[in-house]
Amino acid sequence: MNLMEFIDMGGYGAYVWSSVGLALTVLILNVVTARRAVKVELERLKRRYGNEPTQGAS
Amino acid sequence: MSISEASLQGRGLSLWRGDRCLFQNLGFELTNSQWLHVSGGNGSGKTTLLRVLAGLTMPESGDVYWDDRRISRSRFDYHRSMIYMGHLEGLKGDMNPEENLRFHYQLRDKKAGERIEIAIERLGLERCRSLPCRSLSAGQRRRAALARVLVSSATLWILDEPFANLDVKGRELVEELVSEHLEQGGMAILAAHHEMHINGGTRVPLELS
Amino acid sequence: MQTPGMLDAGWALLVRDIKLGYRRIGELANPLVFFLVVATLFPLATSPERELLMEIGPGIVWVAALLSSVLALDTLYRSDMDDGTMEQMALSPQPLAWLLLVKTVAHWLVSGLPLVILAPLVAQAFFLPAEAGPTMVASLALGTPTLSLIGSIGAALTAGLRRGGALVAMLVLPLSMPILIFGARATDLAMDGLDVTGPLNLLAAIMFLALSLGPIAAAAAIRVSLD
Amino acid sequence: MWTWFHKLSSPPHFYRLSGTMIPWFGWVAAALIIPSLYAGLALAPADYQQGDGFRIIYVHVPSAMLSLFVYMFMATAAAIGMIWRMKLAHAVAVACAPIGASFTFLALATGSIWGKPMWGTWWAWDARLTAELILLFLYLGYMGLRAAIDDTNRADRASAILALVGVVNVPIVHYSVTWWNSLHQASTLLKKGGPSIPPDMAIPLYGMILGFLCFFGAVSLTRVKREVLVREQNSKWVKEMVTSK
Repeated sequence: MNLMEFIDMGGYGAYVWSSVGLALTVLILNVVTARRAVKVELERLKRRYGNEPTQGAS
Repeated sequence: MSISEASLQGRGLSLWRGDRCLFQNLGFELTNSQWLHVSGGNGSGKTTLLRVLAGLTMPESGDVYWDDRRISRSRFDYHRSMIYMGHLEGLKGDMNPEENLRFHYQLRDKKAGERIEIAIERLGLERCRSLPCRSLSAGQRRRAALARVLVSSATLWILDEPFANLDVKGRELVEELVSEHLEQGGMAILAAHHEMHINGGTRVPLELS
Repeated sequence: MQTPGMLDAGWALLVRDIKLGYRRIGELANPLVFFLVVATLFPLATSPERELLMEIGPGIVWVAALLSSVLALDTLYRSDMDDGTMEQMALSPQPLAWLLLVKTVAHWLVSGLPLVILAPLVAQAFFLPAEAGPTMVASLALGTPTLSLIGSIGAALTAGLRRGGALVAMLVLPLSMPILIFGARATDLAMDGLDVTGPLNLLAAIMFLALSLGPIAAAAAIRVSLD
Repeated sequence: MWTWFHKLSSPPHFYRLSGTMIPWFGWVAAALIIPSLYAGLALAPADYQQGDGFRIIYVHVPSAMLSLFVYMFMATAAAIGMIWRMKLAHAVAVACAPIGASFTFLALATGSIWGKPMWGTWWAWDARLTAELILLFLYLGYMGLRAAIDDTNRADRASAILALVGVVNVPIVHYSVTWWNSLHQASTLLKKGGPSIPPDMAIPLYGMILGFLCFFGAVSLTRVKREVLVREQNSKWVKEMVTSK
């Protein structure tokens, strides 16, 4: 199969590829934000426990 | 009027608000003619504890037991035997104290009729009984809320800062009412940072830090 | 001590709420006025032509009814929450779901029912044919109680929040869309002289569903809001 | 079975378990999505009516299916959290919402892109698209309510009630929108994934759906980890784990 044909998608290239691109963007954003949320929370907890070394969890 | 045997227990109560611990693994037991004196500074969680004991707030862990049954499981039985007075008086501003009392007891007790008259007299509300609560002073509203407590034949009184906004006479009256209630075999839970002079019953102290 | 029956308690609450409602008649009239004003906006924003207004009339009446019912929700639980009466009701030996259902019914009687009565007037302004009138009133009579019941869940969820206004609309409007669809379409069908029993039955079915499940959800939500 | 359930519902155990599960779900998702997407875009034959334009199906249908599945999953978790007062279940429900909302958005966006060549317009009041839009509003309402309540415990319970009310409403919305739409249009223009779809078109589609499911597993577990940390921040094991690192 010809690469140009593959990209052109029988005239529907713009629609198909923008859909696929959007889908991949949403998926990647999901991964990135979820991982960042965990990281941010861990950092917040680290700061919190650092500030009150004796108190807190018991 | 005699009050039947009953007991209130808190077992392993803990509550956090965000990263602040209000109380942890708190336990107590209260039976007839005893009163729980919840003390502690501002923001120590007195109000929250009282709301937990009334069943309004859910503790993070632990449970409150009335006659060895969890209050969340036997809500109606508990509500019949308990009356709660919080910071909010629970009075409609557009109705007068008497209408407010009558409405409250239309939900709670059919036979409260004559006791409402007695309570209004006892708390000195005769002169303002037909004024809308909106136009009453804070102390008068407090008295109206106390009248509601007095009308109930509940075993357990939970009063949050009962002295708030009251004058010296009012405070003495509250102490008197609670003492009488305890002498008849009732129970009470009072949160206050004032000294209290309750003559009847046994004091069970509980200090929150 | 003798606990009153549910019916006695419910009646007392209904009487109290209606009485309080009429003592604050100005507040009460707001949603009704709002309904009329919104309905007036559409001809101004589109055109005064008879054909167009006839076409969009049923939809406008329903959109205006939906918006005014959402606007009225603010008064449903707010004052009881603020003065502590709700707290006392939650601690009374009566089922909270029942009390909230009664409150919602009282609320509908003072804010929804006038709207149903006023709707034919608005229908006239949109040149709706006379034969569609009864269907429109019937659909509103079946639909607006459901809107109040769904709204009561939203109001209960946001009752503890300081600024619940926009949020309550965001929660309630998507849930109300099926009512809007069936209500407005029923009137549409009646205008074309078609059979309307289908959508009216559906509206009734949804109303019974909301009657049975709504108060339970609202009671659970109020307990969370009081927490 | 019960002990297994009990063990799973213990937050520290769940936290550790999800740590090992996330990479598995993630790699399986990648191993399904990448080849299926390639097969769908390059190998599957073109549709006899829509030509190559139908290939949008490989991202549209999985996201539309997941958007509804995630909502059901979220409501189930919320119900478990309400009934058994299980914090972990609430954490799962909360973690689902943004993922579900993003899938719903994706389904709407790809549906609209698909509509342009097929219907000649970016948006049509097609029954499925409209229902999907209402679903997006439900997700946004859920997240809006959570954002408005500061206390996690209260937010959990309030949003769980909303999720359950929403789940009762979803079938009603679907039915009402379909009925409403049938009054205007003879039938939907697109017959998406009908039963007669040939296998070389269908297999990549099933691969994509499974891949999206695994992807949802990985991302939701990651988000659950964060929610568990928030809810267990006062417990010993979190403190030990955070400070020992």
